[in-house]
Amino acid sequence: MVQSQFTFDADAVRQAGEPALVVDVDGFEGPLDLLLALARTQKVDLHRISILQLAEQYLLFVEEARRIRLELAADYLVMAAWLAYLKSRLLLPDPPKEEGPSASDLAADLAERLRRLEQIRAAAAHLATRDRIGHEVFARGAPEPLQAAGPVVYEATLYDLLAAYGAQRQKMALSHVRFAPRNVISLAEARDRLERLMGRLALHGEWARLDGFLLNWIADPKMRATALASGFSATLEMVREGLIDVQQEESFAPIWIRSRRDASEEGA
Amino acid sequence: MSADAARRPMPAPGTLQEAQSAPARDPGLRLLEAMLFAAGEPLDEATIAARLPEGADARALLTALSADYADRGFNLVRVAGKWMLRTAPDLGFLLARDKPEPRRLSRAALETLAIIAYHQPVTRAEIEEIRGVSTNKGTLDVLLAAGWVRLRGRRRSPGRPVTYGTTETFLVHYGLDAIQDLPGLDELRGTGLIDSRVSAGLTVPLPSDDPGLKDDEDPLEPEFELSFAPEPEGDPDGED
Amino acid sequence: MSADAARRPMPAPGTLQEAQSAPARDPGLRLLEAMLFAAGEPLDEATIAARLPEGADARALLTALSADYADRGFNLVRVAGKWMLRTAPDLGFLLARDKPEPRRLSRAALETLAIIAYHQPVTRAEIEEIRGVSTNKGTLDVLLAAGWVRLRGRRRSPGRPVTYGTTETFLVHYGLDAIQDLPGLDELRGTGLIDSRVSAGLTVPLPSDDPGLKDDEDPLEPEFELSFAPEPEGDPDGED
Repeated sequence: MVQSQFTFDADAVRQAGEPALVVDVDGFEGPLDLLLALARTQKVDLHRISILQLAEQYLLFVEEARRIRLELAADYLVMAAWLAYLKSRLLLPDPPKEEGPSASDLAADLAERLRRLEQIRAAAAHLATRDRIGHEVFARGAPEPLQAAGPVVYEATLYDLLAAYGAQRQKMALSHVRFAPRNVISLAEARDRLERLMGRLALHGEWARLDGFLLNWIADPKMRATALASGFSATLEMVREGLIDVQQEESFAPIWIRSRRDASEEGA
Repeated sequence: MSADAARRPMPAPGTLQEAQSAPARDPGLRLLEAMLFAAGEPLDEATIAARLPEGADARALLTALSADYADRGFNLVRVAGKWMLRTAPDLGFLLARDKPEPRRLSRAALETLAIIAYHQPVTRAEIEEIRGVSTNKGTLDVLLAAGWVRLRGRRRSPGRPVTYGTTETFLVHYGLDAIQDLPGLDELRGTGLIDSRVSAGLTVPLPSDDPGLKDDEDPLEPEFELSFAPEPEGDPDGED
Repeated sequence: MSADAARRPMPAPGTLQEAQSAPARDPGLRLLEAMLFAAGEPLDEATIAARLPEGADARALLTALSADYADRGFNLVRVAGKWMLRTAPDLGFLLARDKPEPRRLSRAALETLAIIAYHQPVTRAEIEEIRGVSTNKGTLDVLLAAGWVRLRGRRRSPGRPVTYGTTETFLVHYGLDAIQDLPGLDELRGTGLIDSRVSAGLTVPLPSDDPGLKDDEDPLEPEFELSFAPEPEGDPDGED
């Protein structure tokens, strides 16, 4: 409902037998609010209020508003229609076997709604009288956030501590560190080993896989690359010297080696 | 009893010094007043106790501090079940002189707030029924943005309307220790129109802001809770 | 003069109540303290005087209030010619200065703590020698404030530098039964914390936190022990 449709500020609506009721239309918040204001003119509590009288007052107000061509919002007119119906019901005896609530029930419901609104008005008025932060009472102007809990608690585990110590001591020790020699299989070492293995192989005169050899005497997996490289170089050297045959079926296929010396030579 | 005595109601035996100098202030009291002063916001007893030395009696210290500050320019008060320091109400008009005039709540917003406070959980339709007028969206937005009102859940009824309730901020702002500290609706007889007799058919709600959902309430969808507290649209005090 | 008298230096005639209740606090003092409490910034004397009732002696009230709050958890202090209520400096640990909890120890602090643990009693110069970098004062302050490190004494050497050692709190926090439970070099190697390749010239001392002073240690001056646990200055975790 748009309150600003009301384009005039005040009007006087004279009630039968009542002093002039000065109505500030802008001040009303809908038909129930208007009804409550009208009810106040009866100066009785809402249990004893005459709903019939109230309905008549309301209808008179709406009539007056129309007379001066006040554009009334739709819900005021809906309420007027409902009150006109209620008024007729209240004036006539209830028809027998009427469906729905009786006229007095309807009147009691309306009185009840007015009473609830009145209560909330009082509750709102009470809220308005309370001391409010920033109005009547003030909180600290420059609050400082508190620590989450008590004095600072630092998170650090023993592991953090030891890791920091180890890393730090190590860092400083590096200034006079001797690197352990890298473990590589030298060419000479590889050939030496290869020749010793070939001796056994020669007895059979058969092909054997080079990497098979190497794996047999290299336990540490980290050493395999250097063993393979040095071992292959040693193989090539031995081929050049006519000591062994080497064959590979295709790229990256296993390398096979065979001694060229036969058993008789060996025995000689 | 002197104010001085009131300030230190529980001198630990042996800590009292001779009267030639001011006795040292109880360390627990100092710590307590410092944390309440610094925080500026209400602190609950658990939070306070966690920052006090082991074995300190938070409740006793709070009681002592409350008495200590009773006659000062700011007092220790209980709001929303927590404790906070705030200026004395009688000085409000003197202090407010220097502060910018706070916005006044519109009548519609104040009534809506009162309805939510007393009848929570309450839907918008129920608010409108009580007020007898449709509620401008801006009205609820003002209350949501101020942090006084929150979306509680959804009523298990056709259309699953959102239910509204009040917040802790509401209690703090209005200086209420609990929502039940609001006077009963029947006690409020602003204009004398409300009958003092308790009406048989009418049950006046005892306000409750119990965060637990009621039987006829469902939880909000999570994404709805995230989009909580919308910005007020247009003139926040604009009205119906 | 008692603190009570200081708090009410100028009882206005006629405002004193009977002694059965606490004497009323001076209205000027009440307003002043409320004003300072609610102020968002330090207030200068002219501003304060303008907000006090006509004829009130702002300077006298400020002096009285300053004495009044001297032993409290927050004090009235003059900063840059203006007045403000501020949390007592020794209670600063209550306040969140920078980062939210819980904090991680900086790497520098961890290293320093470890060196103190293993090499105690150790001077700052010795820590720096081991770490190879100069130590930010804040680093040691953090460890002191955490209660893990204490000032042990003074080394009997030129400049008489302070020696540092660990505390019982340190042992408790790190779950150590005794400082000797810290792993030695072999164990550090075994767990990979020290690479066995680089540990050739490395020695790790057998730690000892024996509270008795060593032969080359002198006791601290008593007043130095009282000023223990300084506030962290600036960024306590800022480092090297």
